[in-house]
Amino acid sequence: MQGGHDLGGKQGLGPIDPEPESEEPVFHSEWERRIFGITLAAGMLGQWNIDQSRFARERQHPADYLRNSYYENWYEGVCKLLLENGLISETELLNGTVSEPVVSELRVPSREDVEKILNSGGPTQMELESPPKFQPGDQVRVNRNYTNGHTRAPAYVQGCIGEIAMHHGGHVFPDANVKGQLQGEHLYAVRFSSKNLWGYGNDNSEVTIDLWEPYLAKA
Amino acid sequence: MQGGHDLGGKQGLGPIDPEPESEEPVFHSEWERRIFGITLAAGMLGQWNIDQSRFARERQHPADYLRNSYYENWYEGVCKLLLENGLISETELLNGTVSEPVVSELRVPSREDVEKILNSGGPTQMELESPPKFQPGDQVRVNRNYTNGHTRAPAYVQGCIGEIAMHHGGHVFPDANVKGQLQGEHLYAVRFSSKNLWGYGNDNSEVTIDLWEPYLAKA
Amino acid sequence: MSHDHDHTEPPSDIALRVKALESLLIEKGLVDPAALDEIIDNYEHRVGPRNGAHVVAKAWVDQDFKQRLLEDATGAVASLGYSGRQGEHLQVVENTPGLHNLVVCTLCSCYPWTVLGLPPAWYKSAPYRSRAVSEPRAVLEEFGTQLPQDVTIRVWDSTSEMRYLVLPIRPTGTEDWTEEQLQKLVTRNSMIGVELARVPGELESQPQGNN
Amino acid sequence: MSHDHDHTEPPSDIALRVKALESLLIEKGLVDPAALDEIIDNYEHRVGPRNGAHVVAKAWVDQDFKQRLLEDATGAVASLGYSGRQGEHLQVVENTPGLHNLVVCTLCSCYPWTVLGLPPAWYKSAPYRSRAVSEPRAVLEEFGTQLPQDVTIRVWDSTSEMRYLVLPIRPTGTEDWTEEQLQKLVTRNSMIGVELARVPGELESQPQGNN
Repeated sequence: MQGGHDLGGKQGLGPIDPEPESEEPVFHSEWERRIFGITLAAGMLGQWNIDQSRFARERQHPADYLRNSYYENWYEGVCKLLLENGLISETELLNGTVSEPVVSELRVPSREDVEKILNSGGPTQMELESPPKFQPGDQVRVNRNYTNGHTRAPAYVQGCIGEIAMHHGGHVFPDANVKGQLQGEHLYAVRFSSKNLWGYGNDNSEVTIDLWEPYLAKA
Repeated sequence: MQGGHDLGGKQGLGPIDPEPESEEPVFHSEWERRIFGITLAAGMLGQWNIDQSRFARERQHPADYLRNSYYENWYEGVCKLLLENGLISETELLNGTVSEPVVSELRVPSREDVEKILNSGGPTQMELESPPKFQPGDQVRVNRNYTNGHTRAPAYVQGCIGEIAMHHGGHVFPDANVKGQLQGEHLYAVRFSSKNLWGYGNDNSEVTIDLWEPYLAKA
Repeated sequence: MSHDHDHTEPPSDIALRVKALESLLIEKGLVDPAALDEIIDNYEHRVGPRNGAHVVAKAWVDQDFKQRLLEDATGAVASLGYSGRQGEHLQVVENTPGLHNLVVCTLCSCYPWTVLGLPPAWYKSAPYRSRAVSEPRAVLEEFGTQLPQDVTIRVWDSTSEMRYLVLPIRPTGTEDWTEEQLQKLVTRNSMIGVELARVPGELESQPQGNN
Repeated sequence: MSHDHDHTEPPSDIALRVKALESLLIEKGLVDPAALDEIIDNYEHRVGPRNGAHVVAKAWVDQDFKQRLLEDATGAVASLGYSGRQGEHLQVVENTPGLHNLVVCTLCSCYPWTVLGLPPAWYKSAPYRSRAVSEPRAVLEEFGTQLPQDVTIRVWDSTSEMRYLVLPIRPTGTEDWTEEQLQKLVTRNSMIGVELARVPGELESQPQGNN
C-alpha cells in the first residue's frame, strides 16, 4: 500500500539534521531501549514474520506514521500484532494488567535461546525450480501495482524502466509472506537512472533497488 | 512538489464518512466562516495569485497538512502569504495587535468591489501564438518532474501513458504563475485507463485529468 | 492506539487564532469588515447547489439549452445568471446509461462554486481525494451508489481552472414534470457524481437542504 | 504556525505506555525479562560499527580478503565472527574514484546490524528516507560531503533482505598503517556512504564514539 511509510521521493519532510556520529547514543531514552527489546522478544514467539511486522507498522494513518517517532511506530506495530494474534486484549493494553489467560501454548525464548536466535538470524534465500526470467543487462519496467496489501515495490519506481544489475537468487516473496504464504521468487538488483525516476539526468546519480520477479516485466 | 497535498492514489487515509447532504451546513463553526472570508478578502489585495495561494498551503510538513482540518490549512496558507508579502509581522500575528504600519499603498476592496470581483471572477484562458502540439486521440506520456516548486501534474500520473481527450485552449501555466510569471500554455484533458495508472484493468474505470503541454511528451 | 481523524470539532485554539488574525487585519486596514461579511454572506446564503439544479433541470426539459450546455457550459450557465469566481471555465459532462462521471480534485479542492457553492467537507477530505481516482467504484459504494459493472466510470480530476459539473440522467417516471418540479430531484451529490439524481419516490422521505 | 518535528524528546506518555506493555507481557509470561535484557544488551553494547570497521580495514590491507568480501560478503564477514540477524545476506559495494555508493531504506529502516549495529536516528528519519534516492548530492552535502560532479553517485535502496555495506576508499597517506590503526579511520557514516573515511589528520580533532 502507498501509505505514510512509502517515502522515496516525497518532499516537505524537513532537513536531515544528523547528530554527530561520535555523540549519538544507541538509544535516546529508556523507553526506546525497552520497546526495541520487547519487539524483538515478542517476534521470537514465532507468531508473525518480518513482513507481517513491517505491515503492522505501515497500517496507520499517514499523519500518525509521519508524526510518530521511529520507536513510537514500533510500539504501534507490536501492539497491533499482539492484539491481532490474540496474545493480549485491548483491555489489558489499556490497564497494563493481565485479565485473560494466554490461550495458546507458546514457547517463550530464554536468555540462551535469544543468543542463539540473534546469532543465527533468519535467512530468506530459497532454492527455486524455475530459472530466472531476467539476466543482468536486461531492460525491465516495474509494474504498477495498486494494492491494499504489503509490497516492497516502492511507488517511486513503479512504471519506471531500469536495468537488471544483479540476480540475488530466490528469496522469500514479501507480498505472499505477509499473508503467511511461504513463496520464493527470483530477486534482482535493478538500476535506474535519475532521468527515468525523476525526470532530470544531469546530476550523475542512479538508484539500485532490489525487486522480485513478479514486480517486473520486460521493457 | 510531492507534498502531503498530492493525494491521488495514496492509501491508509480512512473512510470518507460523508455527512448527509441535507444536513451539512456550509460552515461547521464560526472560525471556518471567518477564515474563509479572510482568505478571499486578503486575496483581493492583489498581492498574490491563485497558484501562490495553493503553494502556500502545500508548503507544510505532510503530517501537518494531513492532520490539519481543511480550513486550518487555509489559515496556515493565508498567514504565510501575509507574512511573506510583508503585510503583517510574526510579532503581530502572535499578539493579534498592530505593531508596524502597512508599508505599501494598497487598494482595500469595499463591499461593492467585492460583489464585482466575485461576479466577474478571474478567467485564465489566454490566446497563444503557437498551435497545440497534440490533437485529440494522440497518445502522450506524462513527464516525470521532481521539483521543489508548485506543479499541477500529480505524482500518480507522472510516467503514465494516456490519450488526449480534449484541447481546452491556452491557459495560465501554474508552474510559472507561482513565480509571478504570466505564461500561457496549451491545456488538455488527458484520459488514462485504470490499467495504466494502477495496474489493474478489470474495474471499467478511467481518469481524465487536465494537463498543460509542458507536462507531456508524445508516447 | 488510534487517534481521531475527524476534524469537525476543531480545537478552540484555531478559533482564537483566526479571531486574532481578523482583528489584526481589520485594525491594520487590510480588510474592510463590510467586505468580509459580503464574501461570507454570498457563499453561505446566495450561491449554492440550487443554481446547479436549475441548470440541470433546464437541460432535462430543453434540448437546445442542453446542446449549448454541452458545447459551451460557461456561456449557457451564464445565460441563466450564474457566473463569477470558480466558475470561469465550466465543462458539463453528461451521464448516459453506459457512462457515469465523477468529479474530484486530488491536489486541493477545485469545485464549480458558481453552480454548486462551496464544496462539502468530504469532497475536501484526504480519503475522498486519494481514493476517487484509484478506486472510484468503492467510493461510490460508500455513498450507497451501486453501478452495474458494465457502466464505465469516468473520473475527472480538476487540476486546472476548468470546473466540471455532472449532468445526471433524468429519472424515469418524470416525463410530465415541470422544470421546477425536476429541480427537486437534482441533488448536489448527483452533480458531483457520487450519487444518481433522486427518483420521484424519494422526494417525501429525504428532505432536501436549504441551499 | 509551525510545529516541531524533532522527536528526540518524546512525550512521557509513550514512556508510560511502553512500561505498561512490558509489565503486561512479563506478567503474562510472554516475555522472559532475562531474554529481554539480553537482546538490549547485545545491540547496545556488543554489536556495533566497530565490526564493520574491522571488515573494512582488513579489506584495505588484505587483497584476498577484499576479493572474497566483494564476491561473498556474508561468508567473508562470517569468517571474522560477525553473523546473525539483519546480516543474513550481505553485499559489499566498493567506492572508487569515479563511483560513490550510498545506502538507504526508503520503506522502513533495513540496515546491516551484524556489521553496523542499530541504525542512527537520521537513517530512520523521513527526511533521509525520502531524499536519499531523489537528491543524493544534496543529502551528502548536508553531511558535509562534497563530491566532484563527475563522480557517479549510486544509491542502494534496501527493499529486500539483502543488506548493503559500503567499502570506502582507503585514505591516502596511510600506506604504512596497520589494520588496527586503519580501523580508526572507518566511521559508521563512511560505511553507510554519507561520508568518506576519515583522513589521518582528522584523528585527533574528532574523537570517535565508543561503539
